[in-house]
Amino acid sequence: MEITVLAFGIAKDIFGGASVTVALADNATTADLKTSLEEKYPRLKHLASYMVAVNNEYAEDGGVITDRDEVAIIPPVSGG
Amino acid sequence: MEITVLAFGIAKDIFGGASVTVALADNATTADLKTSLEEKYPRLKHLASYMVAVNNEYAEDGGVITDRDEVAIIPPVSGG
Amino acid sequence: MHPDLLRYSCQVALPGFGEASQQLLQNAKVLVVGAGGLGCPSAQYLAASGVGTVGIADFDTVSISNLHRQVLYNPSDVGQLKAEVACERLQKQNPGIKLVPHTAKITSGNVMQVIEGYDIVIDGTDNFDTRYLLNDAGVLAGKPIVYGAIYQYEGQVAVWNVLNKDGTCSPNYRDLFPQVDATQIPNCTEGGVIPTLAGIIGCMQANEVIKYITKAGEVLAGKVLVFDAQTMQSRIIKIGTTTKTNITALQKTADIPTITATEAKKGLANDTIELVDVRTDQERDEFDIGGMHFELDEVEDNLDEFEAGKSYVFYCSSGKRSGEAVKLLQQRLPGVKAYSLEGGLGSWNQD
Amino acid sequence: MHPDLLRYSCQVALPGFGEASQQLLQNAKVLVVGAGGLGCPSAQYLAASGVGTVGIADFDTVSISNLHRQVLYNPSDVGQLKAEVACERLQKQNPGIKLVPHTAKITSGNVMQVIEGYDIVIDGTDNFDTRYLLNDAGVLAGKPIVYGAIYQYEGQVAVWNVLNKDGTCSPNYRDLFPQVDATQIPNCTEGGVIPTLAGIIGCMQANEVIKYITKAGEVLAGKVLVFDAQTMQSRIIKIGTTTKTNITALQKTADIPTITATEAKKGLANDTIELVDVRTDQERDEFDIGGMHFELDEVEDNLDEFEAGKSYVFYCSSGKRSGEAVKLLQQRLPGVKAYSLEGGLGSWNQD
Repeated sequence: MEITVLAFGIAKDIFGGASVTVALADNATTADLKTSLEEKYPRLKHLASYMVAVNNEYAEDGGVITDRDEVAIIPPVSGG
Repeated sequence: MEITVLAFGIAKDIFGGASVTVALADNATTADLKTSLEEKYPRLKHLASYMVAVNNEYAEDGGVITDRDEVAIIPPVSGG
Repeated sequence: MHPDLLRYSCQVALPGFGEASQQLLQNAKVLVVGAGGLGCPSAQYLAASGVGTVGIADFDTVSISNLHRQVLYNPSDVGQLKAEVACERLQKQNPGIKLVPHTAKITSGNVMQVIEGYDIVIDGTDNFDTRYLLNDAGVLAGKPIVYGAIYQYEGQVAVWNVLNKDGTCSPNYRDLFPQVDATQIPNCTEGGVIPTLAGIIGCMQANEVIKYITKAGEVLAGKVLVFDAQTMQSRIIKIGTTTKTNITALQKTADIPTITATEAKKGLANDTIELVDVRTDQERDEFDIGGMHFELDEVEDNLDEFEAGKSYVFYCSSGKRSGEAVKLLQQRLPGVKAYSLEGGLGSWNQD
Repeated sequence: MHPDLLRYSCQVALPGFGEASQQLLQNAKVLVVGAGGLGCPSAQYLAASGVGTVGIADFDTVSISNLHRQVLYNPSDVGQLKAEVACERLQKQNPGIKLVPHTAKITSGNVMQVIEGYDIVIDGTDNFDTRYLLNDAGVLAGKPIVYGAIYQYEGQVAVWNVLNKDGTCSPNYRDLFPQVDATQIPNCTEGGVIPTLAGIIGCMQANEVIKYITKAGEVLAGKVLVFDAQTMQSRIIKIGTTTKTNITALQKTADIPTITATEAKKGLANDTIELVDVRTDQERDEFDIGGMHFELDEVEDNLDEFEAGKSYVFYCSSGKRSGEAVKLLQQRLPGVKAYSLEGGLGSWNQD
């Protein structure tokens, strides 16, 4: 299945846009999504941590993603 | 059908809460909703005008409302 | 780097901004109408970001009961003209821009002239009359109005009258609310307002101005943002791309007869006037100076209490609600002489 | 009405507020850490609303390049301690409250003592080290932290470590982001920030504090608000009701060796040090003082350029990014002597 992932903060720079599309196996989990994204965008892994939100809820690694879900990558932000 | 109407601003005072439920005929329009609300809450009519938003869109009088819609009453606000 | 540009380096570094955008801000002329809860924060950020000319229009003076949300003023400024104090403070904050105070009350007679020199206008007013007047003037003059309004924990933001690519204009205030009975809608004095809401909405207005001028991001044209500071939920309501109203002339500003506290005291001593309190029951309980009492939204139901030929002086805390009551009487009971106590109860003990 | 209460009458009139809530604000002690883009507006509204004790912690001085979003300061304040200038301004704005400047840098050695006297802490800092330190100290001391962070056009707000009814605590920063590589995330100097975003997020932080103290409205506990100033869209992300992290001790603050501009110039003359610029290519193009050049996030890939036994002075515009580079070298190349240019390039021409 194809998942559109919304990008926030520095993830916009890393993805080169406000969203990217990734191909995932059916029944893929949040962990699978992260692995796939980190392979394609190694800089994402370098952040050390970032939040995955599915339907405006913090997604644990084991949660299953479907193609009806809204998925967002929200990295930490340091400015003040 | 039963419609839950969300209240904003002075409509909260007029309805006595953040939402009210009104019974409407199937295929009722925004104008029907207004008539029904103004009968039950005459102070609403005294405002002279207020906005009805259906699914976060300004609702014209002729638009049909269904029970799957999110309906909000947004009166004018004067403060600054 | 040029020292002027160093001040703005952290916004010039933004994607889609750059030195050209800073120059657009420097060339821009922005008018803030109402130097109150919304005008204070919006003017602060316009000045900080380097808008070249910031006009501030307000005829009112600093009042102690507004300091909880009007963060530009100190208690030592009470009684001074807000527009002048605001310009003085902001000039110190950014000596590189021009600040222009407008201290005359905005009326149908002067509004076109006041907004003439500006590119865009922030509506930070606290009453419907001036909101409609500004809106209509903006439409007639072809200038966008950045609207903001607050009540208790809720705020609204929108940008009216933006020129669309096809030559039409985006909706304006009258598309949303064709007319309003001002006596039915409480203002901040009656209903209260959380100060941080004024800050959030005022900053959002300045944000829309900066986006409009620099073309960085989409402005709230054809949309109204409604924000709730209790739940922090906000929703953006689509209201269409084109205005459906046809505004061809300004409505004449009502001329509200006022009376000073000294004159009113003399009238009371001579028994030639009668007082009418239009504040809330709660305000009345705490303190009053006598006379009849109807809350503003109840005046209409009690018109038979007023006798033709007699003179009545309406009062509230600031003169705003009593002014609305006088307008109502002018329309409904032209035979009755109605005055508003100038400056409200705040002026009663000063005279 | 008592004059003190008159100042707050427009918020006391709010439903669910009243005089008892005003007394809660008067009794409250709130610490604002970071008197920058977020701390300026949040402290302004805390002071305006009558929070009885407002502490302001910042060791830094007013800098011209931050004035576009730090609205409490004037160019004439440049070089003065931000915490002191802020307290002085806010004391004039509200003489009825107590303002306490804290001008020592917050470290693992003093943070528990600094926050001890306060009920709730606003995190308005500009770096990850202090964010984690404050978060962990809040958890250890059982105090809520009102988090705010900004970058370009985006901001985040949340309230960490709120006591739940069942005795557990709401999530904290480490539940969201267990750790961060600070060299990979640009700050406001590099990536830029729109000043009005700082105003909006800072006012939201003060808003959460007022709601927490007065219990008027639900605070953002177990949630993070993400706001986009370009589209004005905001979303609230649920992160669960209870923290899953177990914080038992503070991480020791890194000790970053610094060197003054005078010392660095002497070292250059004697050929005992080498300069390393860690700014962006764009900043480098405009001006530089020589030496090697790697953008901060590229330092890690170029560690073989540094020789053991040699001394390197890293520089950027303010000293923040060069400090991160020094920390990286300390970890990865302990044999290399690394220093950060104190105050960044801003100090280079002053000495």
